[in-house]
Amino acid sequence: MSIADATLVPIARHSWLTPSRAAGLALLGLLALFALLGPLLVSVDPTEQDFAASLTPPGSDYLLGADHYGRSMLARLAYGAQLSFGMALLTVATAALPGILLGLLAAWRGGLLERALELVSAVLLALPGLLLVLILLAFAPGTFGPLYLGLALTLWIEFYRVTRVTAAGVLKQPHVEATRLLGFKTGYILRNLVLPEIRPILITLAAFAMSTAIIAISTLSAISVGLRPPTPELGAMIVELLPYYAEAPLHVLMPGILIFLLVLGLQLATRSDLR
Amino acid sequence: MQRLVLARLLQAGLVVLVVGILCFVLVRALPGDPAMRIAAGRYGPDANITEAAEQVRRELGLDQPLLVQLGTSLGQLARLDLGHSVVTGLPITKELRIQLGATLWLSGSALVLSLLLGPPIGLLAGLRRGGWVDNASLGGAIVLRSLPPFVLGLLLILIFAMLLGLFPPAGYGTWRDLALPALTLALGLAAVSSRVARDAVAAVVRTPYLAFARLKGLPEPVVVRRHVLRNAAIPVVSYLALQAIYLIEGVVVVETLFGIPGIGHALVHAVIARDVPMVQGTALAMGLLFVVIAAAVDLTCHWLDPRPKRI
Amino acid sequence: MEPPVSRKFVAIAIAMLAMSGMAAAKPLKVVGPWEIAGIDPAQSGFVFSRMQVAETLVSVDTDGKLTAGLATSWSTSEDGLAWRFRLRDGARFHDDSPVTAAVVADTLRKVQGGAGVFSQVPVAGIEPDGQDVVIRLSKPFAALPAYLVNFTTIILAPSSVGSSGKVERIVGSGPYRVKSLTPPLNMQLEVAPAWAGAKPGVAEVDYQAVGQGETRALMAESGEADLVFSMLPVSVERLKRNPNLDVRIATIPRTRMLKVNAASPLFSDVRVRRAISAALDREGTTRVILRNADLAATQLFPKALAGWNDPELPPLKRDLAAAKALLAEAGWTPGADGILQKDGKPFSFTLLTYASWPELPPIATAIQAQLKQVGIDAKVSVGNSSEIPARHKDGTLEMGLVSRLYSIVPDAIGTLRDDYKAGGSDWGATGWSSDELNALVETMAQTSDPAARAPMQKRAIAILQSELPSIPVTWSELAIVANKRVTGLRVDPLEVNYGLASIRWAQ
Amino acid sequence: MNAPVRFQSLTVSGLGISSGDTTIVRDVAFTLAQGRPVTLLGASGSGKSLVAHAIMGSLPAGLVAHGAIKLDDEDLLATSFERTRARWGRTIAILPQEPWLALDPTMRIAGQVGEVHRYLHGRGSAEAQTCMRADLTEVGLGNRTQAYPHELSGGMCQRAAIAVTHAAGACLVIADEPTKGLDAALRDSVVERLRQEVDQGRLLLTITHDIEVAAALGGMIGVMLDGALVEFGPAAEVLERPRHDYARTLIAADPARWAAPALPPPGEAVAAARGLSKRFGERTLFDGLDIAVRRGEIVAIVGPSGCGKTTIGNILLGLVTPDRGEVQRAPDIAQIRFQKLYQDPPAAFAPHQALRQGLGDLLKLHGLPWSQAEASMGRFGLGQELLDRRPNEVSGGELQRFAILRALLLDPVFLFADEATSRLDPVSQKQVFAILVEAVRARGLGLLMVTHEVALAEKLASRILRLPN
Repeated sequence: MSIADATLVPIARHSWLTPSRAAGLALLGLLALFALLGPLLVSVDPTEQDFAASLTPPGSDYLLGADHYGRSMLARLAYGAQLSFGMALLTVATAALPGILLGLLAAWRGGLLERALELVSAVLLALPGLLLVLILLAFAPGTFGPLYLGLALTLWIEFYRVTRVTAAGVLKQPHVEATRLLGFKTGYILRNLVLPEIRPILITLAAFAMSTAIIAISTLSAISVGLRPPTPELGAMIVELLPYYAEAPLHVLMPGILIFLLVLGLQLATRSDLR
Repeated sequence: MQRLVLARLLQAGLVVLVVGILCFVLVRALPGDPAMRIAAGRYGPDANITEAAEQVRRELGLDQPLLVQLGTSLGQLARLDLGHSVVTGLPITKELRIQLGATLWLSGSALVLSLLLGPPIGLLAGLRRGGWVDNASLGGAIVLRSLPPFVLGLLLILIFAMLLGLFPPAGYGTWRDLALPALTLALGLAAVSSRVARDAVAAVVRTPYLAFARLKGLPEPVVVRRHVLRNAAIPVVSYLALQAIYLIEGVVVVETLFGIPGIGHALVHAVIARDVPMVQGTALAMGLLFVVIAAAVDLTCHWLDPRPKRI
Repeated sequence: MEPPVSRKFVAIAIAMLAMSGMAAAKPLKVVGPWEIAGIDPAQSGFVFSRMQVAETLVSVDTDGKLTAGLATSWSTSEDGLAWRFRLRDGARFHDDSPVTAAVVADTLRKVQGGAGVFSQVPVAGIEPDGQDVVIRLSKPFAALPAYLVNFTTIILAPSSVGSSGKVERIVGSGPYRVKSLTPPLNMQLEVAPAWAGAKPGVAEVDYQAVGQGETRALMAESGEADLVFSMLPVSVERLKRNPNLDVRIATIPRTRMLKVNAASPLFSDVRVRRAISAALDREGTTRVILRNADLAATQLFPKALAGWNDPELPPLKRDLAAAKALLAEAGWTPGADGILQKDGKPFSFTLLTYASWPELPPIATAIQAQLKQVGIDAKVSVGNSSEIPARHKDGTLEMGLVSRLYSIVPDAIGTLRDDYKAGGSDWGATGWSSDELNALVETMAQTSDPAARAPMQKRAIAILQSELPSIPVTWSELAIVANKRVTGLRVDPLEVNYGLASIRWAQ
Repeated sequence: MNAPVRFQSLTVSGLGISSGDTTIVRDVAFTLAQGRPVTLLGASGSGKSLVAHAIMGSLPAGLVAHGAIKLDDEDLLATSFERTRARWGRTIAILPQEPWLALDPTMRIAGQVGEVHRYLHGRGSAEAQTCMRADLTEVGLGNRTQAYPHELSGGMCQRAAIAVTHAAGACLVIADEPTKGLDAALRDSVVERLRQEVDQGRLLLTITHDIEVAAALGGMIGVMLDGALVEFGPAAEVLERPRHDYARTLIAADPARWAAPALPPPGEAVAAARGLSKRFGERTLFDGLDIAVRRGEIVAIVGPSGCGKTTIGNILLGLVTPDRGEVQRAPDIAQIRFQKLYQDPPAAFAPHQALRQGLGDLLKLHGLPWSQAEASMGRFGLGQELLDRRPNEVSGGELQRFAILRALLLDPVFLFADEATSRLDPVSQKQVFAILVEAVRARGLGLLMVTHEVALAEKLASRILRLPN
């Protein structure tokens, strides 16, 4: 609540690195290591089959067991993590950049430009995202390019909308006017006044977008328009192994667990401390 | 108010135009001989497709120049005639009635379910930030968000259909059939909406007007009911709008898993089979639906929050 | 008085009871993978034929012998140019109109103009003659009756056809009639009053299409469905262990094979095709993916296809050494990256397949790895089923994994005739043909005497086995699961008619 | 409707407030009784609002009050939170500062008053309606019951809040900065209301930094400084003969008691406008208005809030374009030498930025040395330690002085002070204007001040432009 003497109350300058954030970042760090170093350390070819080892349980000579083709789960998980996380990251980056820039532009310029952008985003939003992805995929089935383009095309809108609204709110405040009167230029204002304000919400958004991207990719492989086999992609792995859930539940779970850990890490690391 | 409605109408018009053209152009720009695709879609993978394709080509006039075809297709749209599916031969309107209907039932009940789950939990979490409800719901939300829908669906089937035998694992027709697919979607939605609600409530709780409402002497339940709910509802509602959209097109997997004749499922098949009229019809239906939902949300927000705002 | 809450519980309890009550009286619930794409017989006639809504003139029994359908008997003239089919008397359509020779003739003429297999028959004319339908041919064609088993030739009442000249409703002559039809996934049937034959044991049938194999299995396990068709191999073992279920397996005349473009520089050399065949681990693939090593295709046709399977034929089997040797002979030498090369070009190509059959992509994945072991680099591309014919047509096809059905016409000759004709065909050979084989097939098509055909069949198989225009990988089987609630299940390997009419509720 | 007189007096003794082990407020003691209201004066940050919330029992989390607060003979600090909460509204009510923020923006005021009758006193909806009507009529809002807060003026909101406390029937009313941000007219009406509360037999504790309010309310006056009550006594006495130094400075800081500034004759005009007119929607703010600000003079615009004072200043700065009329700013003078001071100091600074950062960037941008900034910080009585705080961690007075410093670094020729001190306590206000007047005298700055405090304007301005409502 607002108390005039708020300035008296010593502000608990609790550090930016809350326990939950720390845990989240640590988790993300570990996953990153696994995704980056895993493929280097695991010498096994993730596509090499050994029917004799079909569905070997974890332990034994396959550390994490082998899938139905007798391919090393460890190797596939490592490569899969690299691919899936990499793709998600790239997709979100590609969606966020134009989204944020256009959002800032609309909020800053306003007027006709803003209206136009609003319309475009509205129409795009009205166009089923699934349709976009499917159609783009049809140009080069089973490849990453269109998949990622399609997802980015559907994801950028949210970044745009959020950025525009928040930025417009900030730009209306007097301290922006004051700063401009003091002779600062647009660049400085956007960089030092607007960005700090919208950063937290954008980070949260990006975290969600990343999980969305991963799930979306796996979902697409579920309707067999995903990446071409035998590419190890976490979602595709779940889909491939799903029929064997009764015999080898662990195998189905493993890629799922990786995705879960990533989402968990993202959520913890970007958790808003509304306390 | 009128401006708002006008804006929406304009948007609707644009949606129709853009979607109409885009669908045609895109679907036609796709590689591969549409006649072949359609033939395969019609007669299945055992048939003599090359032969069938020639008949399809003649029947649908696919040999005419593209512009002529675009003209005809747009002409039809202008006359609000969606035409017939080139695969099933049924009128698009009928297909939509069946399939969009199914999807609307599904996503509608999913939305209701998620509303029963998400916001209430979010409210509790927001009122006791850092309390066990808050943490538990965060955990739950993360688990649900990180599960691909088809895995979640399968889990639910195993639990509710196999273990407890409460609901059928798949099928379409009765509410019992709808229960599991709806729940699958609802859990995914509630996962997010509960967090949105939680943050909204948390924000409201920290406002001076809530402090005053308490200082007035109102008992906490009244404070929550009369002041927290309405104000926290504003962001949640506008968020749900977006959700509804993603929901309607996100159902495809759930539809295939649970054997529901829905629009997502239909859209996938239509694109694969290059069924332009079907794609157009579906996209249009979804687009307009979006406009309607958006308008509804605008009105709701307007009703919830009387403060003047520029559109 | 009791609080409202507990009253609510009572209400729910009652509702539950009511539901369980309904469960007892519910129709026979049939679940299958196939969707009802549209109601045109050329598209989904097979559903109506299998579900016994519509009949074809000729039908077939479980071991592939032709039996009476709508026609009780048939005969051919001396010159083999005129066939006479006698219609079952008293046969009526569901709209109570009689099944007349005129109606049948009209239907068949229409089918003849369509894209179905029947259009491949050298028909000169079709006329009604009293109770008979007479089909005149331009040249003798012994296999004609077999062609009339195909679902595209189902006979529908005139009232089926709408003003547009398209089929708008299904009015057949079978024991069941359509009660309601909601494409693409639902259809309800009820016993047709017009049916004069033996009364079906189940009054109502409810068909539900479910694409996902896992879900179908679960529906069987949960007892939600009474009859479920085509199980995933993975779930079969589990289902067999379930005491309430009765799992039936039938080998069906369907072979999954590599359709090779023999005209492409990669595969023009027969030794390469043999090498590839020798590189395939058929046992492993079938054991792991199909869960039944007996399905390894040691030759083109499965044993079930009477007369077309030759036990003496040396089986196709894995032999990496031989494969490598053959490739070396053909001039392919390992490159730096382990991929074979020939005058600078690597042995790498796209292995095209499609997801219409869920087992194809996994098999392709397995083959990709097996070929890699002999230094062949195949990129798997999962597309739409039309891409294979399309690329066959424009000659860009390199290799495709296809699933070929030999009972489109119960007599495999029908399929052979089409697949290996000069210039090849959608699912048959590409860039390969053999005059000897074509000659054999034509003569067979005109011979009806099994004894006379046997040697020709042997020879034909031998040619295909040594030339390998398409490389057999696996045979197929059909797994049907019935809940023990029902009895009288009859498994039809040719999938022409599921004999629902003979099913009864178990006491 | 009159509140039943249930309590005779409130006695605060040895009240201290601490956060963790740091003590923020020290042994505060005073008594207020019927007909003898108490007014606590002091700069923002002196702890007076905390005292109010300690009595209310609504201190922010982490703050603990100790000592004794006796309402008649019940010790408010000794009771459980439940009892405290039960007391809210029924026994003690607080008039929130900035009531337009304290009313639910999405609910008509009818609802916000009515709900008190409905849920606090459990009256039937019909009865609650009539009571609500009565309450609002009594505060003169009988015809606006269906209005939303954003449709009401600040004063009306304040009165609506008062109606709420009436509805609750509290007999101890705590007014926390009740006139913050209100213009003179509204302020007087609110004070008038508060007097009536006292006449109706309610106990009244007022927190304010506005000496005139204190004077108007009479009763007892307490002066707080850095969390301690440095002076307490009858209004007249404290205002006439303050004993404590700070009290003295505080009283002396009342604009009415300032000495008029001696300014040299003004120079050429730096900003002028002729025939200005501006309308917002239907309302015409002003039409055909002329104004000129010359070097070394102070021009004041006075008028009630919402009459367009600020708009004129903004037009001269070029932030707003008039509908008609022409504006001339002195040629060949850089745009950055036209500056502005804002009403709410924190609003003029980037909330995330430590002051050092902002200042540093400014100096870098214009190639000025740190030394210059440091020098003037010294002159303006701003400690170096402030530099590492964020705007919301610095008191309003300090921040406003910092804003001036910021502006003066650019050697402005024209400065538009928009209600620059309306939210500051008299002492800070005096300091701020001292600096400004100095700048006007020394550098020939042209100062345009907008205010609703006529006294202030009359004291300082060379020319006054009065706007009607």
